Formats: sequence, C-alpha cells, structure tokens
Amino acid sequence: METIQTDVAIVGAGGAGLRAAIALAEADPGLSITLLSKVYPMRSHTCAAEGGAAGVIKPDDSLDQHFSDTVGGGDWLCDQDAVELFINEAPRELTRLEHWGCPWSRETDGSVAVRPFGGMKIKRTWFAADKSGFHILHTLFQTSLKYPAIKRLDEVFTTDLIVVDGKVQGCCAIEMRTGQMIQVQAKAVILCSGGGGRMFPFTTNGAIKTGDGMAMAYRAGVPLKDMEFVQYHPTGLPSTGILLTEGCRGEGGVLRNKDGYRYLQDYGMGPESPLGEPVLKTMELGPRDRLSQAFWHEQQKGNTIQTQWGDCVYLDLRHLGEAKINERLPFVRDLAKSYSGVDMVTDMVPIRPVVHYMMGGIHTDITAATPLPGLFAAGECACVSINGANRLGSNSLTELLVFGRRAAESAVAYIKDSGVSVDGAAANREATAVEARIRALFDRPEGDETTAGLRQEMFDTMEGGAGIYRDEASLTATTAKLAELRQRWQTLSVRDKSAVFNTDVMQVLELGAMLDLAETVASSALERKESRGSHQRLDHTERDDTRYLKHSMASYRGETAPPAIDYLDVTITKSQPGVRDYSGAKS
Amino acid sequence: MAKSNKPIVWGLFAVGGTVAAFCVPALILAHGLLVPLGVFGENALSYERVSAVIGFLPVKIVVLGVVILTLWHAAHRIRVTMHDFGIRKDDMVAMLCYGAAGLLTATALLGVMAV
Amino acid sequence: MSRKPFVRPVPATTWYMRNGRYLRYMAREVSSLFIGLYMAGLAMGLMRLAQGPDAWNAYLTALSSPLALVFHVLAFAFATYHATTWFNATPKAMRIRWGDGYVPGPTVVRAHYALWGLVSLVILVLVGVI
Amino acid sequence: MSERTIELEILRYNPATDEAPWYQTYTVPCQEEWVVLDAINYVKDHLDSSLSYRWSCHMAVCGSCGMMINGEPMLSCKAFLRDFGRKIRVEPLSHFPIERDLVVVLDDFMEKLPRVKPYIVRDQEKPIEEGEYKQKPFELYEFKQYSMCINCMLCYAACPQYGLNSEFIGPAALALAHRYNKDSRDEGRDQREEITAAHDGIWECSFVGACSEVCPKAVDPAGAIQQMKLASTMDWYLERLGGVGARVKRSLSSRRTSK
Ligand SMILES: Cc1cc2nc3c(=O)[nH]c(=O)nc-3n(C[C@H](O)[C@H](O)[C@H](O)COP(=O)(O)OP(=O)(O)OC[C@H]3O[C@@H](n4cnc5c(N)ncnc54)[C@H](O)[C@@H]3O)c2cc1C
Ligand code: SF4
Ligand code: F3S
Ligand code: FES
Repeated sequence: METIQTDVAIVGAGGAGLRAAIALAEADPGLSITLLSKVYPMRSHTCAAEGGAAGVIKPDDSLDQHFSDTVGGGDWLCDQDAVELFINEAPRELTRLEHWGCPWSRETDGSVAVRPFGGMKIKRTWFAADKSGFHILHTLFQTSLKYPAIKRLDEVFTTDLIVVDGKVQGCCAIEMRTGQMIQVQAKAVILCSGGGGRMFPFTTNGAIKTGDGMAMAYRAGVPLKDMEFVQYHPTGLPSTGILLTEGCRGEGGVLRNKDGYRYLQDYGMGPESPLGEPVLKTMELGPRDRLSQAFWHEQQKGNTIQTQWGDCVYLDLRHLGEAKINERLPFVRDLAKSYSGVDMVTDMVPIRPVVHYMMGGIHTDITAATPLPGLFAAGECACVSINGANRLGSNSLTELLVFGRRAAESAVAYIKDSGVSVDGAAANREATAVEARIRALFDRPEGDETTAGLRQEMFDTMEGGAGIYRDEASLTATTAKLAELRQRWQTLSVRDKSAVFNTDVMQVLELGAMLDLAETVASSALERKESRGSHQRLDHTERDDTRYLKHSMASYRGETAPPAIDYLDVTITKSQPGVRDYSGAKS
Repeated sequence: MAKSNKPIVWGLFAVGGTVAAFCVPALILAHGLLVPLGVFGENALSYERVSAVIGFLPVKIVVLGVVILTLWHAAHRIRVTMHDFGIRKDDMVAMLCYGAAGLLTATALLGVMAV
Repeated sequence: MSRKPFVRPVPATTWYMRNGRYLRYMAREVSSLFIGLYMAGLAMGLMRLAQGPDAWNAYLTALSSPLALVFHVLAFAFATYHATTWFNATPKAMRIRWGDGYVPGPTVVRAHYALWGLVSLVILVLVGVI
Repeated sequence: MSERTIELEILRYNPATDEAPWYQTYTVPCQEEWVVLDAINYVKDHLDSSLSYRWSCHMAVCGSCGMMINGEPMLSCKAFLRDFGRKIRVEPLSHFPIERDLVVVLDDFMEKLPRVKPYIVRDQEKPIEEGEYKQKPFELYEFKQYSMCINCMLCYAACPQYGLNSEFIGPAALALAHRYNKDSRDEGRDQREEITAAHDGIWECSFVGACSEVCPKAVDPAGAIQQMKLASTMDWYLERLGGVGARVKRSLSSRRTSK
C-alpha cells in the first residue's frame, strides 16, 4: 500500500472541492493539499448544472429578501444563522468567480446579468447561458491549475475515512489505474463528494453521484441530517432524467396538462400569469416541491399524458420564440431535440418530475465542521443547513463556493489551533484493515446476486415507497426491503478480478454506499410524521411545528441494523415559521 | 522553449494561398489549357502583345506579386506535405523547398524586369 | 505494477489512408505540388519572354504538348480544389465584427466565391484579348 | 416501445492477460431511442461486468464517454442508435494509449493543459470590493465559443498531427489558451505564447480541420489555432519592429483589457 502524507486531504473535486482547494492554497502556500477524486475534476457533476447561482448584486434586491425567500422556500427547516451567513458571503464569492474568468452572461452595459428562478421574489440568479455549473466547474478547475500546492489524485476512489482516537487522520482509496490501495494520512479531511441521487431510477444526477462520501462519514459515526428531504425537479426529460433547467420557466416557459391547461393555478399557485410574462414566486415560478407535488395530483386525476416512458405533462416554451430560446437556452433546446426528438421552438416538451438534489447530508455546523474532529464537509454531501426542507434552485451552486471556502478556512484553523499530528502507525493499522476488507470483496464466493440486479430492486423500492408522496405503509415496506438488500449486498461478489481500472469493484462499493443512504432516507422519512417541503406524507398532510420543527439525525448502528433517528433543534434567528405563500399575494 | 520562426514564412504562405485561390485556377485554365488548345485564336499570347503588356510597371508588379506569393505558398505547403508523407528531415526539406522558391522568384524577377 | 498501457502505432507514411477526411486533407495539401510546378513553369516562361520571341514561341509550343496539357488539366483540378477549401475555411481565421457578433461564416464564404468569379472572369478576358 | 437487436463489437484489452487488444461481440436488445452508451451499459449490467469504460452525465457535458464509434470519435452518450445499422464497432479513442478496454490514458493532456496557463493572468488583480469587471456582450461573445470545451478529447483522437507527434499541444489545449487570450479581463497572451507559439504549439497544426468537425460542442479549435497563427505572426513582426512595434502592441492590447 502506498502512503501519502499531507496536511489536508479533500475528497471530491467538484465545485465544492475545487473551491476548498483553492482557498487552502491561498490561505497558506506552505500547506500541502491533496485533492482526491474518483473522476477527473472536470467530469464532476457540477458540470451538469444549467440554471445559475443566486447572489444579491442588483440595487433592487436585498439580502433580507434573499434570506426570506430561502427560509420560506425551505419550509422553515433552514438554520437561519447559516442562511444569513451564506447570503452575506454569496455576492463576494460570485464576484470572485467573475474575476477568475467565469463567463457570466451580461447586460448590455457590461455588468453581470441575473435571471429569475423558482421561489425567488426578485431576480438574483447569475447565469452563464444555460451552462452555469459547467462554466463554474471549469473556471474553478482551470484556476486551480495555477497553484502548485494542490496535488491532485485523479481517478482515485476513496473508500473509507481513517479515524484514530476519535479524530479523522486521513482516508483510504483505490487508485483506479493500478488497483493499488493508497492511504492518505492527513491532519484534516474535507469531504466534497456530492449527492446521491443515483439511488433513485429517474434522476438528473450522473452515474458518479452515489453518495460515497456521505456513507463514509456515516459509517465513521457522523450523523446524516435531514435525509428524508429529497428534491424532485419538476422538469426532467422522461426517457433519461435529463434536466431542463428551471431557467426555462424563469424565461417564461409554462406547464400544461394533457388538455393544455395551466394546472398550477389549481394548487395554490395562481392566479394564472400572462403568457410570456412570468410573475416571480407564483405559478411556474413557485418552488420545486410544490410543482412536483402538483404533477402527482394531476397524475391521480388522469390529467397527464401517457408516453412510452410513463406519465408526463408538457413544458411549453413556444411563445418565447426562436431567438430568445437560442440566446438563453441553447443547450436545453439541443438536449430536448436530441434525447426526446422535440424542438421546443415549435412543440411542447413532455416532462416529468425527476430526483434532483439531496437537501440532507453530513451534519456540519456553520463553519463546515462535522462533530468528528478533523472532518469537514461542504457542497451537496453536507447539510449545513441552508436548504431546509426544500432547496431553492440556484442556491446550491453558491453554497459550494461559500462553504467550500469556509471548510478550507476551518480546516486550516483546526490544524493550527489544535496542533494535530498524524499518528502514522495507528493510521496504517486502520488502513490495513480497510485494505483487507476491500480484498475480501474479491474473495466472496460468486453467487447469483448481481450489482445490476440489486440496484434495480433498490430503484423500485425507492421510487415506489420513498418518492414524491409517502405514507406509513410505503415507508415501512421500503425500510424492510432496504434492510434485506443490505443483507444481500454482503454476499455480492466482485466478478472482475483484475487490478487495472476495475469498475466492477467500484460499482459494488457505490451500491453499498447507496443502500446505506437509502436506508437513512426511508427511516428518517418514516419517523417524520408530518408534511414539510419535499417530504410529503399522505397520512400526515400538515406541517407540524410543535413536534417536527427539528432536523432529523440518522446515526449508523452497524452493517445489519437500521439507523438510529434523533432530532436536533432548528436555529431560528429572525423568521418565525409562517405560511408558504406562492399565490402572488404581496408579502 | 523558444518561439518558432514559422511566422516569417507563414505570413507569406497565408497571403500566397489567398492569391493562389483567387488567380491560379483561371490562370491555368486560360494560359495552360485554353490558349494551347487554340480557343483564343492563333495569336493569343503572341510575343509582341505579351511583352507590351508586361512592359507596364503596374502589370509587372501584379504579375510578380502573383507568381512570387503563390510560389512561397506552395513551397511552405510542400514542406508540410513532405512531413505528412513521412519524410521527417524537416530542415533539409525546408531548405530545398524555400531554396527552390527563392531560385524561381529570382528567375521570375529577372525575367519580368528584363522585358 | 500491473499497468501496461497499449500504444496503437500510427503508420507514419500511410496514416491518411485511414479515412476519407484525411484523404481529402491530403488532396488539398498535394494541390500545392501542382500549383508550385505550374508557377515554376510560369516563372520559366517569364524568363523565356525576356530572352526574346524565339524562346517565347518555343515555350508556347511546349505548352501545347500532350504532356503539358495533361499536367494542366490535373493542375487546374487541384488548384480549383485548393481554392474551394481555402474559401470555405476563411471564416475560421478571419472574423469580421458585425454588431455584437461576427459576419456569419456563410456570408464571408459567399463573398469570397463572388470575388473569385469576378477575378477569374477578368483573368480569362485579359488572357483572351492579349 | 420499439425494440431492436444490435451487434456491438467492442475492442477489449486487459493488461494483465492480453498481449494486444481484441474484439468481442455482444448481442444487445435495445430500445429505439437509446444511445450507444445505453447499449454498453446494458452489456455491463447484464452480459459482462468486467467491461471497463468511463461515463457519468449521459447528457454530453462531462466529457468522459468519448469513444471511436464505427471509426469516428464521438461521445457515446450522444451517438444515437437510430443513426447506425445493426452492427456497431466501438473502440477506445485513437491516438491515446489504452489503459484497459475503452479506457484510455489521459496523462498527456492533463500535463499539457496547465502549460498553456488556462486561467486569467493579470499584472494587477482587481480587489473584490470593486465589483465585477465590466464585459460587454460582444467582449463575452469573442471568447465564449472557446470556453465551451468539455475536454472530451475527441479532437485529439481526430487530429492526425497529434497522432504523428504526441508532443503537439493539440487542439483543445490551444483553443483554451485562445479562450483566455480573447478574454477582455486577461493580460496573459505574451506568457502563453511562450508555449503556444513554440515548435510544438500552433505551428505543428497543419489545419487539417478534423478537430472542429468532430467537436461535439462546436468549439472550433481549428479556427482558434488559425487565429492564433495570425496573431502570433503579427506579434512576431511587431516584436522585431523595436520601439514602434512595442507601442503598437501595447495600444492594441490596452484597448482590450478591462480595467
Ligand atoms: C442536472 C443538474 C442541474 C443543476 N442545476 C443547478 C442550478 O442551476 N443551480 C444550482 O444552484 N444548483 C444546481 N444543481 C445542483 C448542484 O449542481 C449540485 O448540488 C452541486 O454541483 C454539487 O457539487 P459538489 O461539489 O458538492 O459535488 P459534485 O460536483 O457532484 O462533485 C463530487 C465530487 O466528488 C468526487 N467523489 C465522489 N465520490 C468519491 C469517492 N468515493 N472517491 C473520490 N472522489 C469521490 C467526484 O469525483 C466529484 O469530483 C444541479 C444539479 C443537477 C444534477
Ligand atoms: S475542443 Fe471540442 S472535441 Fe476537443 S476536447 Fe474540447 S469539446 Fe472535446
Ligand atoms: S485536426 Fe489537428 S492539425 Fe490542426 S486544425 Fe485540428 S489541430
Ligand atoms: S457521459 Fe458525460 S459526456 Fe457522455
């Protein structure tokens, strides 16, 4: 096994990981930084984000307004101190990205342009046409090349954290190209490993979004917070889950049912806004949870269209005209044309809600520190929590920047203040145990169980039991099924025995992580007997602030037991829980 | 690493390529095919007429411009093409190509100026 | 170490046989040989012109030999091919600003073709009357 | 739902057991609207879990799934089965060493990219407090196209000059250098030219144009390189004009750079 010694290890080179790496390099050029990623940085899923990143810069906007949009959008489950901090730092971070060369779209006077987004009262989403995440990721990646202190380990699959005496002292990883185990001994580790939407069958998430980092932290004893909150994006292409950005609606796209009727007005988001003149925070610019739920109701009423990929409604952009579509939404036009054969200039695009984002994740405080000393987390894998029960579109790209940087600063402070040093011998013992566990996967007897088979069963149970609407029965069945699948995973063997670029072993490990996480989602959902944001229970349809204005905390209890679910108070500073109003009334 | 010296020849190559594209097809058609085939009549390109026309200074300049630029365009591209055919002695090839272009330039220059 | 990356060699002298795109490229490049030879001939011709009427007439006679004619047919084909590839590629290198964008590529290409037609006509007429 | 069956012929190579790559044919039941990547995923999930390849986004933006499909470099997630016949041949990207199966070694590009300084270079950084650089829509337009590169390496697989000389910096890295050269916020062109205008930079390109033909993001590296040749030719002459040249150069670039 190869040993690498470093000051800070970052797991994940998406938006959050790269931002953290740059912040570390800038904080102290003498630090040694090791950036591990299971794919080359520019393949990270941040590249798929289309719509944009929220931050207050325009004179008609205010920090307070961004605050109340975010907290209300999150159904008051956000920690308000975290939101406040996030909103204050957002404009600075976005401007910094501009200085690094991000090609933000512009107004005619040369200033940065902003576009409207769902759940936002004022236009504040910075965008780079409809490839915002792509440009953010590449800007960060290319900028990171400036700093020789950042040592990258590309295509290195991290499997476990190394914990010595209750402190995180590094991580273990498989170098894909050789199959060799590597132990990275570090004084601090920052997890930036992204979300885990791949536990659902229909998702906008790429193949790499399997929640490995969340599972690593969970197994190391860090609670996962608010895992039941899984965001469905209302406008995905049904065949592949490819996302048509919320920017489509921001620019004036509307949703219609099979009769061409704009059904959102029937679900508390009316009155109907005039075509081509979207009104902020109503109708199509309501928040994602509401829109996805409205779809479900339309489906129950038989108002959806049947396609070969299941039930759909229409996204109608025809009234925008070709010129505007080409200027603002060229990428999604191409996507819809290629993958669904529909040209949005002339036709309505069939769409359906698809799993998009995990509000929950590794429990951190506002300094991005987890309860486990030496471990920090940022990005989609973390839950700070600014997203509460429902993330507002375009807040998470900004979150990567703000908390990626904060995680780096906290890690530096932690190293300096506590004067930690790595216990090499103990770390090595831990790593050796991990290596033995991985090797054992290859020695399991080859049975009938296949990765694809188990994965499909996980898809079916998650989609069926833990989807947009849930109830006691569906969740009980799902948790039971997941417990069974976790058992069966123990017998799953790696069929490909070779060392070089063994994607088989990678998929087995990823599936293991997803099953652990799926169980925390279902168990947390089962325990939360209320409806809030993206978590909607058919048997408990109201929000219950007396019992559940709390974060759920899922803790690991071993390979065979389901998680323990506890609760943590939500931090409320200035906004008491109120009614989420998307009817266009003045607030 | 030192910057390449190719800009010296590339400028000529690019201008020459443009000149060649505009003029050479018609030139070949007229002077290489139509005249020899007698389309323009027996007396086309007769010595008297040609030398009279080339006697004009502006004509001299245009003709020389076309010939010389096109030659350099061709020389540079032949050099690259040799490489593409697998001949890897680039220094030698370059010397031969540009050398030939230089000689022919001198030839054309002497010829035109003497008329 | 179990890595053993496999390098597929590229044949240095026949690589362009692999696909049509490369063959078209090579045809374009080879055009330079014909254009160069033609120009060499022309340069010689100018020299002959300076040497007097006899030399010039011998040159004209040589031009009408079958060999010369075959060469010129080929050269004409290659030169024309060169011209089309050159004009089609100009918008790539030369971008002319037009408002908040550039003059569209096809427009630039069409303008070149129009000018080409004009220049060719002038050349034909001039040679014809001389 | 319409189904069809295709024959997928995949180049396999396992360094531990194979001396050289070989073809394996799989019969795959497919849906009409599938892309080649879906068929490969089917093989991985149902027929042969040992097949190695890269993919993630399935929406032509992460750049991982480039392969030779019937001899043409393509993103397998954007190669629709409807455009192919019954037999489809899939090989790893040309011009790169094969690590295993469809996975190629990308070290060469990853080493070259930082050399062209693909980031904003400035003499003087502007403090964040002063807000954003102003950039007019045309100034954005000037480099936007070249910022669309997803590093998928299709252009390297298509460029014969890269195949013949792997020292060549290559289309994507050069296009990215051009992207920053053309950015009104940047002042790094001189520094980049140390690499891009050296022997293995733009001058190794013979304008085959294959790179631009295969690029899935319409980056047009061929155009970028031609423009760089033009610019660096101008620079070359200006540098030799002494004081006058330097002055012309400075006035040309200061007109561009945002303050
Ligand atoms: C289609 C789509 C569109 C979106 N649009 C928007 C939008 O418009 N606005 C907005 O604000 N948000 C948007 N989001 C959400 C946002 O893009 C993501 O939440 C965010 O990009 C996540 O970034 P990240 O850095 O946390 O993780 P990622 O970018 O997913 O990166 C994760 C990194 O971790 C690495 N990694 C993971 N596991 C391991 C392991 N085991 N070992 C080593 N490395 C590992 C990966 O290699 C990768 O580098 C969108 C999301 C999707 C899917
Ligand atoms: S230039 Fe085009 S083909 Fe080349 S790597 Fe970039 S996106 Fe891919
Ligand atoms: S294919 Fe290669 S030779 Fe130049 S134009 Fe493109 S880089
Ligand atoms: S899978 Fe991302 S580009 Fe094809």
